Amino acid sequence: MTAPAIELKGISKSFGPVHANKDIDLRVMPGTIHGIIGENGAGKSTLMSILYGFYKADRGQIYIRGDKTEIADSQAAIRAGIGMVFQHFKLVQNFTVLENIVLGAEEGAFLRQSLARARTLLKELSEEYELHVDPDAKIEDLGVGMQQRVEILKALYRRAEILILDEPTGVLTPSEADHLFRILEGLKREGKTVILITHKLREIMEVTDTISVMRRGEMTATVNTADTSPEELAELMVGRKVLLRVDKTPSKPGEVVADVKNLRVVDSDKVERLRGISLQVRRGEILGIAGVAGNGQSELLQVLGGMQDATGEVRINGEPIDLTGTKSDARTRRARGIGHVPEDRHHEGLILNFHAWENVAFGYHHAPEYNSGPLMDNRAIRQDAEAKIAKFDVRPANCWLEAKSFSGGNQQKIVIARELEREPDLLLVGQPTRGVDIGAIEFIHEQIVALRDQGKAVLLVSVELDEIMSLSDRIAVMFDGRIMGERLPSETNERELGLLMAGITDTDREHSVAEIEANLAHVAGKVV
Amino acid sequence: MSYADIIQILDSSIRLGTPLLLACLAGLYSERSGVFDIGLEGKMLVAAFFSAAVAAITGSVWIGLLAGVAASVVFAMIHGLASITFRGDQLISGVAINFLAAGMTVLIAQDWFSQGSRTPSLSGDARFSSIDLPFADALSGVPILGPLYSEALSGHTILVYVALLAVPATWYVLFRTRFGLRLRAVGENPGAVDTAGISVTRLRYSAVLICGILCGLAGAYLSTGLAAGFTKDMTAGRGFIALAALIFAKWRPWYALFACLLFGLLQAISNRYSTLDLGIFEIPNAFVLALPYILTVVILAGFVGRAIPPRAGGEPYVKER
Amino acid sequence: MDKLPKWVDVALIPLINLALALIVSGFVVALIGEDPFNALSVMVRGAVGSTYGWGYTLFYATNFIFTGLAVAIAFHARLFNIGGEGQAQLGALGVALVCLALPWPHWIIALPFAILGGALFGAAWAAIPAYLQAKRGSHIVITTIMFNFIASALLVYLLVGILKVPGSMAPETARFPEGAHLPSARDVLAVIGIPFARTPLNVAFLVALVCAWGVWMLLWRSRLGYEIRAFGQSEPAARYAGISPLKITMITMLISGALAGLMAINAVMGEQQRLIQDNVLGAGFVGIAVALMGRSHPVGVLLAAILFGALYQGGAELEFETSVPREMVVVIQALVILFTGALDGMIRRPLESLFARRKRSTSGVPAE
Amino acid sequence: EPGLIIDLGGKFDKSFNESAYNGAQRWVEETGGKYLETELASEAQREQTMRRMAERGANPVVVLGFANASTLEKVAPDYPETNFVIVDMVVDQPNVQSVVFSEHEGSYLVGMMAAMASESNTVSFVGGMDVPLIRKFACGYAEGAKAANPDVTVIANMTGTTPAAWNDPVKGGELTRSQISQGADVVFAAAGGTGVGVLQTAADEEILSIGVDSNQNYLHPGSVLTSMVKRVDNAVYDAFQAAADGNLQTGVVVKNLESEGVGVAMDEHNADLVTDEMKAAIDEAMMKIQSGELVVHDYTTDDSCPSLTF
Ligand SMILES: Nc1ncnc2c1ncn2[C@@H]1O[C@H](COP(=O)(O)OP(=O)(O)OP(=O)(O)O)[C@@H](O)[C@H]1O
Ligand SMILES: Nc1ncnc2c1ncn2[C@@H]1O[C@H](COP(=O)(O)OP(=O)(O)OP(=O)(O)O)[C@@H](O)[C@H]1O
Ligand SMILES: [Mg+2]
Ligand SMILES: [Mg+2]
Repeated sequence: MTAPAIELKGISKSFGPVHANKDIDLRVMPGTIHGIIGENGAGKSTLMSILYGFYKADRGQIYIRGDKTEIADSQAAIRAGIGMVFQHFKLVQNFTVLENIVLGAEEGAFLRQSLARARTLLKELSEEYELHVDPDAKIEDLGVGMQQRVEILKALYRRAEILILDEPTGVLTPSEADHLFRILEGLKREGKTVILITHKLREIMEVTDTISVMRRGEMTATVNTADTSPEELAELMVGRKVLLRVDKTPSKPGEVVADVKNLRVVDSDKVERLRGISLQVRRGEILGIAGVAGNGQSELLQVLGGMQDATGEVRINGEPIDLTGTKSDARTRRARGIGHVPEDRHHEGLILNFHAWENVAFGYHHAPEYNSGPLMDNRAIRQDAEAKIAKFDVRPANCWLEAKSFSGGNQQKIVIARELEREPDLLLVGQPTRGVDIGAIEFIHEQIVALRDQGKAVLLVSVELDEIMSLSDRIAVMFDGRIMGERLPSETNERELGLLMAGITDTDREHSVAEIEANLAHVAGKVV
Repeated sequence: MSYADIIQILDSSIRLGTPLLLACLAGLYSERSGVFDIGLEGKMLVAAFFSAAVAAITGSVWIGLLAGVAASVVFAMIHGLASITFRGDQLISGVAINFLAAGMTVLIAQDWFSQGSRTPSLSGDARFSSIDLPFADALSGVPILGPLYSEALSGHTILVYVALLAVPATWYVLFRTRFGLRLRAVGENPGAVDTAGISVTRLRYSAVLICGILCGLAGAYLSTGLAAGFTKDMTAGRGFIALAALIFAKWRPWYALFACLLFGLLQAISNRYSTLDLGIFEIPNAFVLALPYILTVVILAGFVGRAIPPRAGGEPYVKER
Repeated sequence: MDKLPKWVDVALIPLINLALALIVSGFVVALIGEDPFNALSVMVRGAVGSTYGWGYTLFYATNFIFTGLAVAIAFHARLFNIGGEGQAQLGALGVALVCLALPWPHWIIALPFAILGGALFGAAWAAIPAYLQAKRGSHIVITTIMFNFIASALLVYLLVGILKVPGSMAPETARFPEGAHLPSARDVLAVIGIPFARTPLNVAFLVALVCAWGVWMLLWRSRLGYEIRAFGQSEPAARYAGISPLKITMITMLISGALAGLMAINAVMGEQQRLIQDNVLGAGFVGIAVALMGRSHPVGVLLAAILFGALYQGGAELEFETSVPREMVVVIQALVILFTGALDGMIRRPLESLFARRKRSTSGVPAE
Repeated sequence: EPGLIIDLGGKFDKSFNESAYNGAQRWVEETGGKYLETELASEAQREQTMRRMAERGANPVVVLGFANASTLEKVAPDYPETNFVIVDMVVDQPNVQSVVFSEHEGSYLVGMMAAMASESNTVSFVGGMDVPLIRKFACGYAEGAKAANPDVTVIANMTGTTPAAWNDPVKGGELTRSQISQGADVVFAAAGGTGVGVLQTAADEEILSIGVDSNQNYLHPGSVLTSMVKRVDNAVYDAFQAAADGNLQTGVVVKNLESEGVGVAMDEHNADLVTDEMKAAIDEAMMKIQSGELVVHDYTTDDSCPSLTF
């Protein structure tokens, strides 16, 4: 019997008081694709970062191909033949592809030689693995899919035998993801070992040979893919049965709440981010906006939420709202009945160093019930906060804790409570379940549907196609600042939406990956 | 204004631009590596003091230079310790270093020399003397370019030429060597450098070290090249002007040369003309003297366009919270 | 998950940092051949050993309260205002113009107008860097430093020109009229029969206390303060909440500049009673150290300002009594900034892991 | 015990303050007496320093420079028992002695020497802080230069407008270089510590320079043509001595050419530079000034200068 490519024994790691990995054992056989799943914060990235020498474990041993190996830093991991593609790419944005690839793997003190050699080798590699990139392109001009290729090439350039990919598909369209999986299959055939972290149960079922499940810093199970099911995996992850589908009644759309016509946004680099968006959201319906990140969805939310100026026309309940000028800020939007659960709760939705009660008033701090005379009525805010925290089951139910002390799911609950309890006519929701585990997802989805059932309009933006498909009453697909088409969830499928997300509208025809890539690359230059 | 005047002003610009240039390149290394440094001023000041003091004691400007550089490096390491190892606020550390330099130099000057806050006047080997470039005399007769070479360019002290040569050298190091590639990378995305198995800490410390050395040269030039001894606060805001030049230059070596020469030129002009007659109105003396500062603001406000600093600049690299 | 108990954060760490700064200062004193303990006792006696000492200590403290609050409020909006020096200079100009404008009958009438003048001019000087930061992204640290230089050029221009007393040599204005002199602590305390040395401590101290209370109310009780603090924590979040970055940057810097400008009430109207060129005494910079020491909280600023006032007064005595130059104070100040501001992590992180270990051993926080 | 407050720039500025310090030292050497001394740290601490001196019981308290005037005006009445002496400015208080110098007269003499020594017919002046007092120097200098040679060009520059201008030798050097490039071959520095840089540059560039306040001839022998000495030392010495004798006169004391309050330094360091012709010329001018036949224009009387524009 061959030695496992990787064997981890008793790995533990703490960040301050957070015990991210607890006594973890893991075996991965060579020439296999091994999946790791688990809720957010379960410790997957931490474990892999330890393997890659990015973090140092507090305890435990690492065996590579049967030999006990000390991995003091990433250089040691690279020497041991390990390559890693991080969840957040580790690329230097204003360097060329070539420069990124040689960084840290230079030969000699002068660059000319290293770059020349890398250029030839890169050409060979990209042909061998169908990973075509322009070596002289700047990273900031490449789309995420391309950037991921650079990361993979970086690992292969360093002769990685074991390749770790941390949530590689979150940023890809379905066809790009398929292409990636074909490449992984190729690597596997060559005898290389792949570790794949993902949240998407369907994907993991398709490509992996074995799967490990992590929960709360512990390794709870390792199973053969052939012997398991998505339902079982979900249960292993969360520790209880979960509904993977949202349970909702058909929508009963009423009159138009938000009427958007020809919305245009030009950013500070003079790039047109929204190129004439028109859409309507009605009472009692959820309009889902699908698209690859960076195609204008964020700008759409920001414009409607009053965080960015635009041209065009937006009417709320028939009344036009100001899109440029002094009356176009988020405060006036709220006064007009627009609630907003922002995409990035850490940087937008919450002030992490404020107490929970202070965050409950955030954005509504001018509301009369939170003020008495010229000063803020902190007592009233705290009472309201306590009520909301109780109703939304935020844990721990302590309004004096700072927002940063809550876990991701509970932070999101605070934001949702704040925005939903105001019963806005139009609710803008961006990535409501990003970084939220399956248990909390269920709760948040229920709340959004409940709001819809009250007859409110909801505009949902998410990069998770599953979420869009299951929550929306109507789906619009955005690509390059435009709406490529609208579909009803019941009348479409992932393949069709995926093509629309890549900017291809004749969805009846078969399309090559190259064609999709060419289309996406067109937008990439503008995506930050 | 005659051509001879222009040559004289250029000559003076080079002299006055040199400390700015050295400090600006110092800042360039540090900030390219992601460590912001508003303590250039302080490092120049300690270097100016120690080089003059040690030169006065030993009678050798070279030993003085070494002492100045060493002092500047010590201060640079304090900044490194605060901003790299202890992940402190880089601005605050820089402010502290400027104060520390302002106080320490006076304190030590008083203790060593009891001449108020100054060192004895330097003369002979305790100062840098000017060197003539080859053929300076022979070429001085050539029209236009001759005087430019023999009067403006030639006849400065060695440190002026070191500063001028440091520009192409910096360009080469930054864009043609492994060290430069890594340095630029660590200022943009330390995570990329770290995962490539290169120590972020070591890279940043080396950048801060180079910064210290160059600031040391700048300070030594002030007190042993430009002047003949140290006086209290003799840097007079040059460190901040160098910083403005760095932003103006968008963190690039050749642009830094031009920015510093521009500021040198402004100083040369304000030295030469106490008021400036612009035809429509006359700028009074107080504002001619403030011209470099005013121009700095104007440049920062309008002309640089968007100067994008190294992306990871100013932020300590935190791997584990 | 609070990493440290509050008392450690607000009291223990600053005290340790201060102690470290003083220990290093002691070494410096020893290095220049003086007895650090003697120096310390001279300083302490000089600063708080007599009503004369107290008078000067609190006089300096008053300056530092104003500039410290100025830096502190800007810190809350994550703006690093190094321009206190220039803003105070301009504030001095404002106060002087008001005081010289009319033959004021009584200080009670002059004071409100002087406050207005100082605040307005100080704020105006902060407005340009603020606008450039908010609109053009020009780094406020550099622009405010430049504005310090420009302020002193402007003041010089005025003091050697139109504001100078004709025939006088010194670049300074005429003396303020009698009715624009603030009563000193000696005058005030004499009314209730307490003898006090002749020092420049004056009613501006009370104005400073009111300002400290006002800043506290503003920051933690008003919507504006809420917005300032939120903006300081996260600009995108502020925009999300309908807080205009331009507005907050401008307002915060205007308040900050106004507070710095108010320093002139104490220094110019209270002591110098005429506008001189170097009227700020570096207090704009000391404000940075004061705000850092005081953790940007008005109460902390108050305490730190008194500490620095004592340091200044003690330093002056040190120069009289020993051969330690007054620049020693600058060194101490630098070390305080260094230890409390920049090397904070040196103390904080070991303490954090100490408390984290204690916490984990008692409660055992899981990963989730 | 008398007290001396050394002004900004420090007691070893080789110029104004140093002269005062030397006067105090001479008094100590000659009488064996003791005195209190402190150095001013900043403009805004004048008042505290003065009060502190008075509180310590120093009598008289000698302060140096015009910048002290308004502070003294305020402090003196609070200490009626203490006598004060101020140099360079008149303070009208019953317990103050004001010592003023006729700098324009001394400057006139060195101006004449400069013009006579100049081969390029261009002489220059580097002032410290741009204040009337320094313009008084410059104006007297220009008057003298023009008197000796009506065709002479006088270039005048001020180092700055802040007290930092007393202490910026680098700028002093640059100003000198620029003046040299404009043809100047004799430069008069009336700039405190900045003058050190002026004299240094003049020596480096091999032109002549003229020192100020103290006798600075020794700094660069063979390069310093002469120094316009201002006997601040005498003023301090006299004040200390008078106080010791108990007969310090308050009121204005004028120290002019006649009372040897100002003058031209002649010693072994500049003997080779000064021609007999120069000596004769300045002797003649000195006599005329003393007799009142020649009145040198004093800039501060009307804030203007007939022979120099600023
Ligand atoms: N650098 C760090 N400093 C402190 N705590 C950290 C750090 N990185 C991760 N953690 C904490 O460790 C725990 C595990 O995080 P990790 O990133 O490994 O989770 P994950 O399983 O990869 O989650 P996700 O699915 O969100 O990527 C979390 O509670 C997280 O907050
Ligand atoms: N930015 C941060 N600063 C400090 N601590 C943090 C930060 N982010 C996370 N943590 C800590 O890490 C813990 C886990 O955070 P994380 O967001 O990974 O939770 P989670 O596992 O997603 O929780 P939930 O199941 O509620 O979604 C939190 O309890 C929090 O204390
Ligand atoms: Mg992860
Ligand atoms: Mg979570």
